[in-house]
Amino acid sequence: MTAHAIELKGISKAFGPVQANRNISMSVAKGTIHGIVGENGAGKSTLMSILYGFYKADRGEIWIDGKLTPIPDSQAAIRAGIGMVHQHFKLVENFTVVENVILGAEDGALLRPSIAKARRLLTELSEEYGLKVDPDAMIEDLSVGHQQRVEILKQLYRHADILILDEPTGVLTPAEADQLFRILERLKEEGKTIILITHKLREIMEITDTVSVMRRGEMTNTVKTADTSPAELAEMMVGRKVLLEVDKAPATPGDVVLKVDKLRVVRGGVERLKGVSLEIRRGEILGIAGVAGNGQTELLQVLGGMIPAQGGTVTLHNEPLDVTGKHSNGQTRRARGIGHVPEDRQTEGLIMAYEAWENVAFGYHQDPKYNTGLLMNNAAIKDDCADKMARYDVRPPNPRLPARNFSGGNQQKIVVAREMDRAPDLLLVGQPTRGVDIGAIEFIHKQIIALRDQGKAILLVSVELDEIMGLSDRIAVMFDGRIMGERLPSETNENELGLLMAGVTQGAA
Amino acid sequence: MDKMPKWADVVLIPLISVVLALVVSGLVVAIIGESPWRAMEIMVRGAFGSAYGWGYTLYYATNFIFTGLAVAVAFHARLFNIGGEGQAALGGLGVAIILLGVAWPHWTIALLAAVLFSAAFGAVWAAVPAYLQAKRGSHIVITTIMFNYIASALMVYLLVNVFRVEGSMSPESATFAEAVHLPNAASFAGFLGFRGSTPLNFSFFLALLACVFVWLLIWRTRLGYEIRAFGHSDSAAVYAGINPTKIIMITMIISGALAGMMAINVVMGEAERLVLDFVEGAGFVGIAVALMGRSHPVGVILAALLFGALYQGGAELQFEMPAISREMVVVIQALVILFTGALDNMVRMPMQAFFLSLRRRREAGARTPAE
Amino acid sequence: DGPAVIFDLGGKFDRSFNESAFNGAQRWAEETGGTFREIELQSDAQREQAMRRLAEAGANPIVMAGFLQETPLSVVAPDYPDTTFVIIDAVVDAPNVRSVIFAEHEGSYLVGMLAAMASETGTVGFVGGMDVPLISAFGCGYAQGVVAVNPEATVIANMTGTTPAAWNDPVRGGELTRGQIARGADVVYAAAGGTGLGVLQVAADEGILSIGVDSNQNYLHPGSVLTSMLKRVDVAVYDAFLAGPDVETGVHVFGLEEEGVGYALDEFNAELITAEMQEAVDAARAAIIAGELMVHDYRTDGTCPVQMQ
Amino acid sequence: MDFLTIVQILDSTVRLATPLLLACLAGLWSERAGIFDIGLEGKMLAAAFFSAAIAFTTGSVWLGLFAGIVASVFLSGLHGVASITFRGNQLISGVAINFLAAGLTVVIAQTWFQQGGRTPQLATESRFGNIVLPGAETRIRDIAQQGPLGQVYSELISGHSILVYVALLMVPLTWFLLYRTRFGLRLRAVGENPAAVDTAGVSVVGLRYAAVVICGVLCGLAGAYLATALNAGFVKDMSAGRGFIALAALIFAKWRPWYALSACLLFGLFDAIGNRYQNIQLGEFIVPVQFMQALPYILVVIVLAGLVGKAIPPRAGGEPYVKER
Ligand SMILES: Nc1ncnc2c1ncn2[C@@H]1O[C@H](COP(=O)(O)OP(=O)(O)OP(=O)(O)O)[C@@H](O)[C@H]1O
Ligand SMILES: Nc1ncnc2c1ncn2[C@@H]1O[C@H](COP(=O)(O)OP(=O)(O)OP(=O)(O)O)[C@@H](O)[C@H]1O
Ligand SMILES: [Mg+2]
Ligand SMILES: [Mg+2]
Repeated sequence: MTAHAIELKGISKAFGPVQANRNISMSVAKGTIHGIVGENGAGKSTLMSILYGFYKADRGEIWIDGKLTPIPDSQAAIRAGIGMVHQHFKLVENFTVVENVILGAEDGALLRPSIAKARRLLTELSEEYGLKVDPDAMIEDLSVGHQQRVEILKQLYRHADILILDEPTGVLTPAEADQLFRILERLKEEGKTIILITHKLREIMEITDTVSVMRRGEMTNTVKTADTSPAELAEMMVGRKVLLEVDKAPATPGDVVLKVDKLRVVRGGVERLKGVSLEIRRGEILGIAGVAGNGQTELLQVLGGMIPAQGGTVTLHNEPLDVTGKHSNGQTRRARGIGHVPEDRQTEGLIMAYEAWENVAFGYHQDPKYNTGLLMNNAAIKDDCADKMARYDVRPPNPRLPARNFSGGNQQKIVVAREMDRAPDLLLVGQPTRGVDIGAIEFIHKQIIALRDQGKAILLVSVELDEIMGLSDRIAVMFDGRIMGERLPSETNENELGLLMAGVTQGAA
Repeated sequence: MDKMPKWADVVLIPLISVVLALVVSGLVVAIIGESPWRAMEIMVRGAFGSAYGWGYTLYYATNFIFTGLAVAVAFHARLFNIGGEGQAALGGLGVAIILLGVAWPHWTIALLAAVLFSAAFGAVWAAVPAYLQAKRGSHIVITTIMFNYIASALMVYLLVNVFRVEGSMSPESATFAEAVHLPNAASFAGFLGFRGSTPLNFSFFLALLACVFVWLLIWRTRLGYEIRAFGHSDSAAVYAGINPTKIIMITMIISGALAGMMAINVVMGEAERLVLDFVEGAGFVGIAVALMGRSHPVGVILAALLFGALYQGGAELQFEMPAISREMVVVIQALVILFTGALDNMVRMPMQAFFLSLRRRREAGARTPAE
Repeated sequence: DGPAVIFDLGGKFDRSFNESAFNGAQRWAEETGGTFREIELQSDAQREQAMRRLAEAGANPIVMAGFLQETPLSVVAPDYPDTTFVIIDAVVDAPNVRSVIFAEHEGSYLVGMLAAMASETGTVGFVGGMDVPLISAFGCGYAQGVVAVNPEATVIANMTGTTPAAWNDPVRGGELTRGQIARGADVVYAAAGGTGLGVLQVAADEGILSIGVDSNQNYLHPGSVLTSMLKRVDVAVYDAFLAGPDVETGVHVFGLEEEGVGYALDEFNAELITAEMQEAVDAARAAIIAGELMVHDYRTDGTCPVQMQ
Repeated sequence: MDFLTIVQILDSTVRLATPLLLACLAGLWSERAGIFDIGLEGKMLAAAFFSAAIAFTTGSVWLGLFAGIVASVFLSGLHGVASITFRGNQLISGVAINFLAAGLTVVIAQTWFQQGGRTPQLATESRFGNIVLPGAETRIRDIAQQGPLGQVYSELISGHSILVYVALLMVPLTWFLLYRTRFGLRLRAVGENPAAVDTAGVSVVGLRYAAVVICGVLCGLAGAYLATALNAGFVKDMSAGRGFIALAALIFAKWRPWYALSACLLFGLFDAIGNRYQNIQLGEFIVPVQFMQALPYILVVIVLAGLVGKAIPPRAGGEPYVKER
């Protein structure tokens, strides 16, 4: 048996009162792909960050290639040949790609030679692995998929032998994810060792050799991927049986609720929506598929009142909705019965510093039931919050806990509870399960379908094709600010959608 | 789960920080060859040892409550209002205009008018930088600093050319009519030993009222909710339908109004006339007060009291120990600001570790018998 | 028991009247062996506080310098009828107050004459501190003296600032001086506290003449400081301290006659002041004392008969 | 307005812009690394005092300069300890440093020299003299006799203290270090996203301390210039708000070195004009002196409102780098 590329022995780590990792031991054989799964907050990222020297473990040893290797900081990890692509990218947004790649790995005090060398190597690497990016593009101008390429290139540039990827596919399209996996397989063939954290069991099954399950800071199981199944993994993670397929009755669409006609949006001088028209009926879920950055975000934002449109009309129940003028904002939308689960819960949907109960009123704070006269009725809001937390299974069910102390999945449940519990006539949902563990995904999907079954209209935007296919009653594909076409989920497949998402129309295909 | 009990965070840490600041100040006092013990005793006795001392301490504290609240309110919207100095100066202008311009029959009505005018003038002086921030993206820190300088020039011009009494050299306005003099502590709390000469006046209650107002505003009203939400995340605020321009404008107007009302204490309550440069850095001290008070009205009151005591105790120190100049008092203030405001983590980190280990031990202790 | 002095916001070492007051008190202490109490104000609100504290502690007389003390004193004085207060630079009408004011315009007139006589270009400068009527009085007296000697002369006047910081901005003082030199000034009179040090420095660097103020500043740059306009606050304090609690109250004007103001002549500027200049100035001095020559005081009506630029 | 006056105003602009420029570059280094610094004022003041005090006692202006830099770096270090090591509030630390410097300089000055918080006047030998370029006239009255070219050469180009030329040199130097070296790349990165630097295996703390020290050195130069070149000695509060104006210039310059130069020259120009022209008569109306003196500040506001628009500070600026909460 070959030496283990990585061996962790008795790693423990506490953040203040939170025991994030408890006495964890794990080993990964050289040249394999090892998966780690677990609920939100189970401690996966923490463990990997310790391996990468970002956090310092309170206790425990790290052995690399059979040698005890203390890793007090990332410098040591890099020297030991470890590279990590973090869940939240660690890129300097207003630097170019080359600058980000050489940062910390420059040759010599002057930049010019390093940059020249990096540019050359980047071209080589991108040809070798098909990781194409413009070396002189600013990170902030790149799509998330490209940003991730930069992160991976960064690690390759540093000759990492051990590559850690923390939820790399959360932001990728299926095609991009596929491409990533091809690259990972190539790297594996080259003898590199890879650790992959993901919430998507399909990915685990597809690519890993072994997989570990974490629960509440502990490593509960490690198995050969070949010997297990998604259902079994899910049960090990959550501690109960989980429904992996979406279970829903056929839709019975009613009257038109939302009618969008030739909607145009210009942001930062770029036309993001180039005349979008669509309709949603009662009791129907319209799924918008598309690669991130093709106007879905703007569509949701305009309908949710966050940004103004430059042209076009929108009607709700045949009454016009102001989308261009002064009165187009989140408050007036809510007054018209539009709920909105935003794409980014942390920067839009929640105030991370607010306690759960305060977040439950967020956007609805003008609601008379939350107010008595001039003042807000905090007691009423707290009651309402406790009630919602119980019904939406938010854990821990503590209204006084600040939002930032909930795991991603539970944060999302708070947003979902707030927006859906009022049973809005129209619900806008963006990326409802991004980065959320499977237990929470199951729950959120159920809620969305239940709302549809109450006869409400739902506009679902997601980059997860599985999710779109599973939930939608109708699917519209967006590309470059336009709707490329509509399909029924029963009459299409991922391939066809994938082509549409790439802007390829029937005729050309 | 918190790392330590709330009382430790709110009371213990500031207390230890203040003590540290005083220890370092004591060192400085010792270095210039005076006894730190005696200095300390004089300061404490001077600030709190008599009704006379309390009168001045609370008088200064009143100023700092107003300016501290002004900074605190703006902080909640993540706006850094360094313009308290200028806003308060303008507030004084408002007070002087309304008290000199109208023959008020009684101080109560005059006070209402003065509140209105000082608040309005301060608000206007804050509204311009706010507007520029909201609409033009001009950095509010810089514009408010500039507005301090502009206010100062404006006040000099007005005092020298408009308000100055015929034949008088002092750049100050005429004394206000007897009828509008605010009652001072001797008249409403004479039984506590306050004498007619105490500067502590009715505005103190106004300051406390302002604290209640700010508390209600920030933590109990929809506006306050929106202000805090905007302060934490402007992108989320937009999602919720909160208008950033509106919040910036309203917050700064309230902030400026509070700073402006400081003038009531000094101009109407104490000097009874408009004098040059009456703000005397209270706008800047307000920043420290707000930060130390964690932008909470109760914290602001406590921090204002501390700075009031430093001002008054420092004055006594200088009266009694000629070797200690007023700059020494500035040094002490600086150290208090440094230790309580900027170096507070120096105390907090070990305290957190301490409380955490206490808790671990308690939890371990609780577990053992069960096993 | 014993006299006391209150220094105004500039602080007792402002090289201006506070320092002068301190010197007077110091001289009294050295000569009589007595001790005195002193307070340096930190803020406006402390004015009354300081007076009351000293009065209650039994200090008598209590001397204070600065026109800003006027209003507080008029409030405090009646409360302590047994204490004598001395205020310098302002008039307070109360039976137990001695008001000492200086005829700065007269002293400035004399140095203005010297400036005009020393000037080769016919252009002289004036740099004031904070723009208040008192400083305008300095400037106006100076301008009158200049014009008396040379009716064609130009007087360039600048104030350093509008806030108390103007007393302490030597850089700006220096810049103003440079500007005045460029416009032809070859004598510059600084009535600007600490700011004046910058004026004197630049004048020395540029090889022109300067005039100091308040105390004798001739020694600062020998050969460059033409003279200093003396304002004997120290004498006023010394006199009051010497007279003790029984110091005469009422208004006392310290003019040329009382030697309350004047110009400085010592070894540092002996070469700059010719006998002829001295003669002319002394004649004017005599005329003013005799009442034959009236120097207009800006403070009386806020105007100046001489146009300055 | 004659030509010499214009040249003189420009000359005065350069002189007045120099301390602004040094302080502005100091702020640039610090803020580019993510440490906001409103304590520039205090550091300048401390440097001004110590440079004057040591120059006076030793008679050597170079020792004075060194002492000023040491004092300023010490306060920088304090700011660093508060905001980097102890992750304190950077604004309040700056405020405290301003107060501390304002108080301590006077207290120490009083203890050492007993001149009421001033240093004694510095003799010419213990000041930075003006460097006279070959063939240039020195005295204003001689310069006035020269032709336009000569006036520009003698008045504007020649005759400044060495620190003026050093300050001007600092601009390209700063630019080069920031944009052309490894150190600069890392330093800018740490002000934008410290986590990126940290995960790249570079010490965030080390970089930030380096930036803060550079800031201290530049503030030291600025303070020394005030006390030993522009003036001849220290008087209390002699920095007179220049630290704040430098911050305004920094924002105006959008945290870039060459823009900083233009911004500081512009503010220096406002200042020079405000010094020179007072009580301007416009027809019947006399513009009051207070207006002229407030003019630089009014212009700053107008410039910020009209010309710059949104100035985006370094993204991690003002926030301590916290990994574990
Ligand atoms: N920097 C930190 N400071 C304090 N606590 C932290 C920090 N990072 C994580 N935690 C806590 O440690 C625990 C484990 O977090 P971690 O990020 O490792 O979970 P995870 O398994 O990666 O979750 P997810 O699936 O959401 O990515 C959580 O309870 C979290 O609150
Ligand atoms: N610095 C931190 N302090 C406290 N808790 C933290 C910190 N960083 C992360 N957490 C918590 O750790 C858990 C997991 O965090 P992580 O950053 O891995 O994912 P997330 O941001 O919660 O969700 P997502 O996977 O959707 O991005 C959450 O409970 C989060 O709130
Ligand atoms: Mg994670
Ligand atoms: Mg996550």
